Amino acid sequence: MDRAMSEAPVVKVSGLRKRFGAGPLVLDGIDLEVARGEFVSFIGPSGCGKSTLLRLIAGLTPASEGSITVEGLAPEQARKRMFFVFQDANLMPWRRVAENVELPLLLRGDAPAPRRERVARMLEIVGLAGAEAKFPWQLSGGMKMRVSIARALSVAPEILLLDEPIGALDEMTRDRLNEDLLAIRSRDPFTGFFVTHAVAEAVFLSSRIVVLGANPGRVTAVIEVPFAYPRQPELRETPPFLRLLATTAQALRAVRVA
Amino acid sequence: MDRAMSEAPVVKVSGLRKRFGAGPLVLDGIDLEVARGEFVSFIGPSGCGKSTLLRLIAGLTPASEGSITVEGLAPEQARKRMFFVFQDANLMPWRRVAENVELPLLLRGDAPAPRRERVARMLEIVGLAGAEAKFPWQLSGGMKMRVSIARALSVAPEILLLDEPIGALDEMTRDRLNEDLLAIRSRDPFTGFFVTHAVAEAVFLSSRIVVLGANPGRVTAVIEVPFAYPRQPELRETPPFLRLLATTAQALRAVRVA
Amino acid sequence: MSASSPSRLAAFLLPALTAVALILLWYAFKAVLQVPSFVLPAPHEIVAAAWEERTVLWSAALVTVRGALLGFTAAVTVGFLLAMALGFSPRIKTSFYPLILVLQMMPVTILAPIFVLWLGQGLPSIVAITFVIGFFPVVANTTMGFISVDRHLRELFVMCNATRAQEARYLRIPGAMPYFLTGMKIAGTLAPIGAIVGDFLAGSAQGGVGGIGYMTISYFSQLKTPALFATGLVACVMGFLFVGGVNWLHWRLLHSWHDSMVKKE
Amino acid sequence: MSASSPSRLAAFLLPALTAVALILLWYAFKAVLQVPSFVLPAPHEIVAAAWEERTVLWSAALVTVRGALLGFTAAVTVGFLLAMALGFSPRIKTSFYPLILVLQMMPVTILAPIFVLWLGQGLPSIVAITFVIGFFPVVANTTMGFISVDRHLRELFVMCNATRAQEARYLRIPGAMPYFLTGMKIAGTLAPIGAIVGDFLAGSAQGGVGGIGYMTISYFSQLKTPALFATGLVACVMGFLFVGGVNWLHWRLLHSWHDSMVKKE
Amino acid sequence: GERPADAPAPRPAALAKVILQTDWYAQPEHGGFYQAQAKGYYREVGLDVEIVQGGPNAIPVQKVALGSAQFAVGRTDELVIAAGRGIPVLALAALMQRDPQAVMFHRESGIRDFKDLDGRSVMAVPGAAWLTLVQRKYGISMSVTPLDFGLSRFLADKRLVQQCFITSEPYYVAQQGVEIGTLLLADAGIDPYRIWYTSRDFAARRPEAVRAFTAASIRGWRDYLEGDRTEADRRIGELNRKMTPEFIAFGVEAMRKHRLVHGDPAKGELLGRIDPARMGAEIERLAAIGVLGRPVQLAEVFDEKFLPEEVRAAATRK
Ligand SMILES: Nc1ncnc2c1ncn2[C@@H]1O[C@H](COP(=O)(O)OP(=O)(O)OP(=O)(O)O)[C@@H](O)[C@H]1O
Ligand SMILES: Nc1ncnc2c1ncn2[C@@H]1O[C@H](COP(=O)(O)OP(=O)(O)OP(=O)(O)O)[C@@H](O)[C@H]1O
Ligand SMILES: [Mg+2]
Ligand SMILES: [Mg+2]
Repeated sequence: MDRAMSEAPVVKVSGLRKRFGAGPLVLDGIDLEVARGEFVSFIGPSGCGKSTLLRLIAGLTPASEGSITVEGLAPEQARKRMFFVFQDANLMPWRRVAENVELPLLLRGDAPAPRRERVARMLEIVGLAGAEAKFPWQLSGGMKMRVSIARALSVAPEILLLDEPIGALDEMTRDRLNEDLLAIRSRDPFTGFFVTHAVAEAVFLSSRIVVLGANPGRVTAVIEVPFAYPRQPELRETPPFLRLLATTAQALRAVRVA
Repeated sequence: MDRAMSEAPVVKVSGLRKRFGAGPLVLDGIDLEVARGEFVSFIGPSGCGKSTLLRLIAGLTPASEGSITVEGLAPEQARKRMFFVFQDANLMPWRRVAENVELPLLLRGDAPAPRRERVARMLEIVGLAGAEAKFPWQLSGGMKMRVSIARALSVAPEILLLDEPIGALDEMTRDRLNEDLLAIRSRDPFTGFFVTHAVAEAVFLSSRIVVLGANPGRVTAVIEVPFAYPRQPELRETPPFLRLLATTAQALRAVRVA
Repeated sequence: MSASSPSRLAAFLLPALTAVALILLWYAFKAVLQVPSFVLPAPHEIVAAAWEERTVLWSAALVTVRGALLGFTAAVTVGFLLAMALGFSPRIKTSFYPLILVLQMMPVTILAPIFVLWLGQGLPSIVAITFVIGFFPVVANTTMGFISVDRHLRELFVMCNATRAQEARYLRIPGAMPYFLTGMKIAGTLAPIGAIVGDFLAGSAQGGVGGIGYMTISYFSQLKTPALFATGLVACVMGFLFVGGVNWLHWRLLHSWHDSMVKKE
Repeated sequence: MSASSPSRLAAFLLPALTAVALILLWYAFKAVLQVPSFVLPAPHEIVAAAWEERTVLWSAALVTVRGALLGFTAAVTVGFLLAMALGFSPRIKTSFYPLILVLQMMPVTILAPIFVLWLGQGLPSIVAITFVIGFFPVVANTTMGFISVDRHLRELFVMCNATRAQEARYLRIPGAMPYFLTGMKIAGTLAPIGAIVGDFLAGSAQGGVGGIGYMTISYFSQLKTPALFATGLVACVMGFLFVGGVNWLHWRLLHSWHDSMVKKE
Repeated sequence: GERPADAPAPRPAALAKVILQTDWYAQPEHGGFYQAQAKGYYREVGLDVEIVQGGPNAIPVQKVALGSAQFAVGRTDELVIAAGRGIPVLALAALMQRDPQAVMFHRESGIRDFKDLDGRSVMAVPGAAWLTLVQRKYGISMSVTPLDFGLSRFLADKRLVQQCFITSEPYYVAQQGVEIGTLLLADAGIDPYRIWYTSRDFAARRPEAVRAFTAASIRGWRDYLEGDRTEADRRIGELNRKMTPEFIAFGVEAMRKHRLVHGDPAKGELLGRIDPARMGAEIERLAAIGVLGRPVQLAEVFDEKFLPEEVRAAATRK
């Protein structure tokens, strides 16, 4: 994040409010500037508007008030640079695992050979080598989510929006995936937006944690995570990490009480 | 679990093997006896067969080999005593939140007045009072899961099968739900089967933790959790708890390495 | 995302504009190809004929609407029940689907005499013919809806120890609605045609008032082509009423939850 | 859970048994109600007549099958493309759906002379009539399939910057398949009927051999009731070929993923 | 010597209810029956006759055979073919000595005779016996287009030949100012009678009713062509809207002009009469073209005894 400060922010959200139809305010007055290469986590109670915020940044739903720019453009225009890991795996039921992962590459016109190669690599990363030919209904919940993650990683987007990708994963898979994510970032430094309920993941992965309060969703705390990338798994055991974890958990608890 | 040991086991699984169609073995040689009032957690890597095991116990899919009895009956015959919280929330898209929760009560023939009352109470417990009239597509991921939990709790089953109900929930909601679950259990002591990736939850809630290995799924460790019910949130900070947590995490890590 | 559904105003304006464009094309077509009015009358001639024959057409329409409505109701009801039976048990489906197909594929011209002999000339036969023409789309669609039910939801019902009747009522029927309504829409467009064909094949025209089918033959044999097209106009109006009714039902039943209806945000 | 789908053997045996039961019922019915053969012939009489008239019926069937096949292909193709246009843009749907309904609801008897005038007597007109009779079920179903596309998957395609054509090819078309195939099945049962009606309205017979529609009237006017029913038999056989083809396609396209097909476990 | 319709008629205690099924919607070609009904001739002989209109799918033969109608209107060739299919029907009397069936064609088509139909497209009822008979007799071949009951294709296609009733279609075509020619099928020697008939069963059970119906119908026909048609025409007009007074007048005039009903007295033709020899010849003709399922004897399809005395007497006088 240090080197990025000089540049214009990649994502700039200001005065954002969102309501669905004539419903109540879901998000109220969100301001946010995210620099290139940052990894921002959103945590907050269920239903506070985290997914909605991600969908707003991706231009999947229009803002009711305020503005969002992505690389200076309206979100709809900047979609080429973004990809989304949806909260539900969102696989196409009629495509096999490999075909599902291949889809975004196919749609953007990659040639078959590199496409196949990339799909294989991504499935390797998420631990699904061997499941290429299965249909989504033959997968376990966690496997589906991993397919979805492989699909997102395969396009190597500049901006990656991840909506609770790891809730359904066991600790081991999660840790490996986290490490892979960090490894990919150190080569291909994408800007990340990450929704999670696992505070430890948030601290371990993020450069900044945004805590959202509910009803309506508002930013109640922003926690800078000062650890340098690349981060090693051992970081999790260090006192500064644990302290920050406690602070974050505290901030999250404070939300609910308010 | 102490008082229950004298009785015949509520659920008895022996020599269980499962494959789908002509596919590879998913579960191989599972033996398990669960006494009335126990709360058994299953942990293991993604895709190891946890959901399949739950579905076998519920009689939703037939065993390939071996036997399962529930209260001495075949699972299909014992369904009146069981309820399932599915890994995906599994809500009916055309029924509003309250109507979704109401469904099992309606199907078993409860009268409207107590039905409505019970639905309201359950929605209160999962923190969804006020969302009664929403349709599933208007809910966040965590809210959907909470509706599904409310639906299961509403029937007060003797045996409750929970397939990763809390992965999509924030810590606060999760803690409150866990406490409510324990409170309900102390009044209505159901036998619980619980799939989770959160080791801390497993230790906090269970009387026993079954660790499953993958390819094919096999029991690799069984960890007894000796803490007496009712458990208080403070338990989580005590050294014995943390030690058991470490042991469990260890057992889980061992699986993957094997 | 993408084009939102048109506003209420546009919902009237757009088809009206298309209709105007089409009518202009119609005149152009007639003029350029010199199509005589006894083959294809001009729109104004049709409207004039409709006005001139209004009393006759009105009473004929009443006769036909009755047949169409009864036949449609029968087709939808029987089709739905049949589909329910077929969708419920694969065994029933395997046993009876072929027979239903036979009934559907047997040309009505062959069945008509049997109906006439059993049910006599007139309304009952017309209703039977309308039924035969309209019921299969309902059966095919609804059956597909019933067997396409989400298997996770089925498991939920299994866990609830739902009876078959409960599964039908609370799961399969609501789940099959999008399919059923589509079948009903097709049946709705077929019902007036069915009643007209029925009128043609089994009408009695007793008391001098036949249905639209009778008027069609009558005008056709008199070379009153504009009036003939006016009967077509009446048929279309009737069809629109049916389809409009089904659309309203579609909206009522699906707007709050189904992807075909819910405004995407 | 619940009844699994019947085995291959049962898939032949069950309908055969039902058919046998039905045929016995047929004889019983004839015997008890004393229905004479010139109204409802016995099955064996129909078969005998079919055999006796086999050369005529065969050449008539060839004529009709050609019309039915072409009309069916046209109905499915045009219906599909039309539905794609309608499903894609709500504006197009609002503008043109009513017109499509008009085409569907205008009785063919009125349209037939226009077709004959344009296309001449014979195959082209028969195909046009078959098309008109069969295309709406395809349009209605496929449109419903297109607009019922899962909105989460649509969002995925939006994120992929998919072009409209890509969205059509990779999302909407495969997603609409269950609906499309149902529409196609309905069109398949209607195609032989359409060709028969077309034959009736626009066919011609050189040397006394027309299509099945022609033979139907011919046998009817000659009171050859068993032969008349034999034409119905031929129509049914044709219909079964069409529906069988569509069922095969259904299996090919959906068996690996759709809830209507996937064996539940 | 007809009694006026309003004159008090002796009323039998109970009228026997019978149904007459016609072969098409009400038209002057059924005028005599409506006349008999309107003038009370049926009531006078103890019958309460309900006339049921036909249409494209009226299946009168089947209805009579099954007893859902007692009498029906048709042609002798249809009746013989029905008998050949084992349907027990019995011709009673002829309402037309000459069949009004004809073919019409555009003047400019150059058709003068049946021979000229060779290679033409003819719109007719598929399977109609006359098609085969004409082709046999003149050694020609025609392609057949199913009759659609309309006229627009005929008008649009100058080469099309269409089967018609000489009493009906030419009227509308003439209205369009189109010059046409017609050929009566009777002139090709295809001369079925237009008749009314009943089932052999009914004839056996209720011979007196059959005789009464026949006599009253003949009386109605005579009166329709010679007497005051107003009431019958009013009924026809009510039942079938296209029957304007002008159109009916055209039809009646055509029946008179072509002597359809009374025939040619010089040939011994007479209203009501069916000449057994002529009908026998027709049976042979039909047998020759192979449309009879089994051999048919004249006696099973026609019984002279139901004709009124005076008709039979007149016939023998010749
Ligand atoms: N219906 C099915 N048909 C075929 N294979 C299946 C089916 N359901 C599950 N499987 C396979 O069985 C294995 C176990 O699946 P299961 O859903 O039980 O895993 P799990 O332990 O619940 O995983 P997760 O933690 O990811 O939910 C997986 O490899 C999966 O691919
Ligand atoms: N399409 C929609 N229409 C109406 N309301 C919606 C819609 N989507 C979300 N909401 C509402 O907006 C609020 C925020 O939803 P959102 O999905 O953003 O929550 P979240 O923070 O992602 O929660 P979770 O952690 O449970 O996924 C919720 O109250 C939800 O009911
Ligand atoms: Mg969310
Ligand atoms: Mg699982």
